[in-house]
Amino acid sequence: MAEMWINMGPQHPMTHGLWNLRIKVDGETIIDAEPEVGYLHRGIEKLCESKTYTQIIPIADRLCYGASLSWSHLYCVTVEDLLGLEVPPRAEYIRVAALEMQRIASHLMWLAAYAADLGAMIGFIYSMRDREVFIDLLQALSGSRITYNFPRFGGVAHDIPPNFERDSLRACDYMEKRLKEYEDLYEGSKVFMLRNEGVGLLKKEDAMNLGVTGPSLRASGVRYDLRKDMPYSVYQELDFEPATHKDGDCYARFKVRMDEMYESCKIIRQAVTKMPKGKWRTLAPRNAPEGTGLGRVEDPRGEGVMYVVGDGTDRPYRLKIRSPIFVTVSAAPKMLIGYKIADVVAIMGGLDMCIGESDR
Amino acid sequence: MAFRSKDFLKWCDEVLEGILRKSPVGSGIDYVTKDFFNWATRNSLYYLHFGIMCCALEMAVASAPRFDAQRMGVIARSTPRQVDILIVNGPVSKKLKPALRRLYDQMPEPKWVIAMGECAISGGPFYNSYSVVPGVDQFIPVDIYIPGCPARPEALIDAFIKLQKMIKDNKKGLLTGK
Amino acid sequence: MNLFEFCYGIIHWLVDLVNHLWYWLGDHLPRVFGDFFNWAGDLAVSHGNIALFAILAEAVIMFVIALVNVLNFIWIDRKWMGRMFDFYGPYYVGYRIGGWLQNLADGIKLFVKEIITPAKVDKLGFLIAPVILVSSSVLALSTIPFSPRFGVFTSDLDTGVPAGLLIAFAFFAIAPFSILIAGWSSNNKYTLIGGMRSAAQMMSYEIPLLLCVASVFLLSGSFGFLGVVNAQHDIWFVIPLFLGFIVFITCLAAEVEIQPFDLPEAEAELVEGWTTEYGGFRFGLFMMTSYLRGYVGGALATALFLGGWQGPSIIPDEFWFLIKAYLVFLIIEWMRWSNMRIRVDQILNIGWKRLMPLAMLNLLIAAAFKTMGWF
Amino acid sequence: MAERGKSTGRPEEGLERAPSRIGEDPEERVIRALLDGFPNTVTDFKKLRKGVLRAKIERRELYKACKLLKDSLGFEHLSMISAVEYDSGFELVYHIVSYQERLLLELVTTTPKDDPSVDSISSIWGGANWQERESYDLMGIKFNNHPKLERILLPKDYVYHPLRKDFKG
Repeated sequence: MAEMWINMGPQHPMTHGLWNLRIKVDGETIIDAEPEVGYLHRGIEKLCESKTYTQIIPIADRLCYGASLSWSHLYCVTVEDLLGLEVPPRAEYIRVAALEMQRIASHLMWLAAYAADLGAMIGFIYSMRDREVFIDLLQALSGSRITYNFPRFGGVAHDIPPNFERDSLRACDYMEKRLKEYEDLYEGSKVFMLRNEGVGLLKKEDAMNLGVTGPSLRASGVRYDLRKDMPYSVYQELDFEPATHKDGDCYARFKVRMDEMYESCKIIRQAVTKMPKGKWRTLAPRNAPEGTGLGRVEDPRGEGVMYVVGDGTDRPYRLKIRSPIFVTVSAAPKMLIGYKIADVVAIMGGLDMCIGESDR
Repeated sequence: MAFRSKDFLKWCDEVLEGILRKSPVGSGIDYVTKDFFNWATRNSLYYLHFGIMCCALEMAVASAPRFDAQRMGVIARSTPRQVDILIVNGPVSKKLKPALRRLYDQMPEPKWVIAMGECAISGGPFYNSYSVVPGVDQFIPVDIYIPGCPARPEALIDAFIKLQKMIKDNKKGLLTGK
Repeated sequence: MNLFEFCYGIIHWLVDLVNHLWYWLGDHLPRVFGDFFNWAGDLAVSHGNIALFAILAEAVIMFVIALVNVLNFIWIDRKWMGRMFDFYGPYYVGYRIGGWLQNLADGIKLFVKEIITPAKVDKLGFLIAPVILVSSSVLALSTIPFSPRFGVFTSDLDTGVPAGLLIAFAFFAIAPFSILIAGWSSNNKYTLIGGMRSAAQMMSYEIPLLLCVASVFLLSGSFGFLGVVNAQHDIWFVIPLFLGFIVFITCLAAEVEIQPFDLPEAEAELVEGWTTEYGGFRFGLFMMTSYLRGYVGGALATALFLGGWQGPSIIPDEFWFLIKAYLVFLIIEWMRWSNMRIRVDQILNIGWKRLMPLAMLNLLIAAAFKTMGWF
Repeated sequence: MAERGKSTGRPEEGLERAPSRIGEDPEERVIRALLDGFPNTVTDFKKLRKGVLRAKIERRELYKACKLLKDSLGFEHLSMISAVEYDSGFELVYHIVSYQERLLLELVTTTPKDDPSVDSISSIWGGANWQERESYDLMGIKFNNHPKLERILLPKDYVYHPLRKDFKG
């Protein structure tokens, strides 16, 4: 076969969202690649300039459908930085518990898509089934399944529902049991290891230089987790260890995410048991002062940053969103070139694409 | 006289079409087969594996064990040539619009469109954005609207049932179209 | 009485009925016409003609049974999948019989869909590929007997199709060509890659498959179904040739393109593989044929290794054969739903570097058994 | 743009890793190195909170400063490039992170309205490539020496830069 360009997307089962990967192949080997995003561009940054600060929380939810709580939380952190607002400790603990639940749900979503990409329908089914456990918990907490609209400036919207602590602990126990089963299912499978080990290598220097963050960075051997290294909520009071792996291939990215789910279970357990009594919300002023605010959190997909410029009114002058996936995708050609077409699904699936946040 | 196989096929088409579509034979066949074909069509709805935004997640959940849309014969296929339903589950940006229209055109008749969620119905929270088409029905005919932001999986299954009812109500013969 | 005699009797009776009409006409018409009708009647009643029609009738019966089998197969497959995936499987369509009608509904729906021939395809190839695939698979199926008395036979002697297994494998091996034609003529990059993969994969798995079959031929000393199955009267070949059975099942999975080896229609990377541009009933034919080939594969494995229709005579032989074929199919499906997909270079590695030596070893074992005179 | 050729030239020779003095805070080391390297162009040094610094720099020295940050001060990661439009001109905010020292530096540079262009730093940090394209796409800021400065989020034939304040709907 001669060399040819193949468009994978925007409608393609590999993409999990709206983007286009143009690859140039020689037979089955990839010799050039070029991701193309923007099919889901909604102009959120412009939209936010015409909305009040409070109205933006639901929109921030819709940035990423896989981990929406993490984005509305990031927005609230950013505006709290602008307002100079203190958050009561109970609210912080509720947030941390909810965030880690969201992280597990998001990683399970990733696992489902990853398994389906590699051809194991059973992995898709199991992950989707267990994801419902955490979705139920978050639904009890906030009232909706995907877009929660839960954090507020200076706290959270509601207190926790009754029996939340018991249910969370149960869910963690269940999840840890299931995670062991997943490890048997995937790592016990020779085919899975054949498809993942040594595929999509990303060296440490390249990962840092190309701006890859989150689990993909930690899988390349850089131990950098904002929860640990620049703690933003009550993470410094909790005991956990960010998962790292030194290989930098698809298996390392898989392993890091699996380990992160264990760590998240640990964090949820500590957060719900240590949760102090008290207020869960403080009142925030309507108008923000002039100045800038910056929020950085560890999203399930990487480092999410928001930068807000206030001008003294009740609407932001400018809101800039840094999406981890947007930058990570630009590093994709580095990982893709030299591998086979079938490796595209393993490599791009291992990055955990979420186009909602990437296109904004 | 050159009468090639192509001409023969064309002639066959014309004569058979004439006989079947206009004479009582066609309506007779339709009368017998209408119910059967309609039953088959409404009980085997394949939808396109095509995710846009939040509702795509709920679409995936609807085919997972808890909600299990497969028991009704609803299956996802990846290519538009083999599907009956296009589920538009998110805002359609101006960059996407030609691609989506093309996907719709590639689907074989009979086909239906489900607008899932506020974004597909009217643009939702992004209705006044510079890059979002306010509602997918601006360029594609929509049969079922599911409100919700995002619509829950139960709502999607309800939409499938409503679509089945709709297909049953608009019973049409294969040949005469009546 | 076997199926041939049954069909022969029915055809004979029908021909007799018609002939009575002919002769009656010949008696009552003027002389020239009467001679003609008498001549026609004499011609029709000859043994060869009736046998020919009897074989055709047999083929039709086998085909209908195969279609019903395919419906059963898809239903069992989906229920089995549902059991593993926490699903019900098909449930509502015909819920009194466990959702059995779902596949019928799927088929009929595909039949009434619009048939699209995309503008830029190669018309001849695009149209002829499904025909080749379906007809070769059905021909492969038609050689397989369910029991010594139920199958396509050419005479009332219990020999079956001479060298039936060879013919079955010959027809079974035609499929890659039609897939390649379908992939190339669709004028789509995904289908092209799918077709290429399919050709490479099927060619390379054909050889270990046939080597395993050769070992069975060696032990049984026959090329026909009846000879092979009768040779397993004392011991099923799966016991001496266990290695060959494993290799055979693996190659079969690759031949019928199911999951660890379903690269040609790899859903995640090549949208739907070589069927991407096919819609409507043509796609339905492909779908049906893939299950049909699964059934043929199960039946071949049954006949070659699992003793065919032999079993305790509580239930008829034909059902023993079907049960075994279904079981083999379910095992392959189990592999399908719990495994991941292998990459294309790895699949060729496995085929040439692992399965090929194992198949040769298996052939050696069979030869050793034969020279020691145990079979 | 007289300074353009100068500022985007070869990597600065002779820049060594700024030696840390005993007992010196990494934050102070960064401040000292930047102020020493660019005494006239770096202004408004502020420490916002622990681990977060903010500095202003003139745009002609941006490339050199980034080179210094990457090569000698160990800022491995470019987190975000944000463009903000004010009445006086555009402001570009670079958030640069040091994994080693757990530092975040907000490097602010401004461009006038009539000539919104700065030097591209995508040859220093590969991650800047798409972010600069995004800033070009949405805000219309030109990045000199960028390998492929095209629209990325919006269609290729789009004519506006939607995040500018004079763009309405």
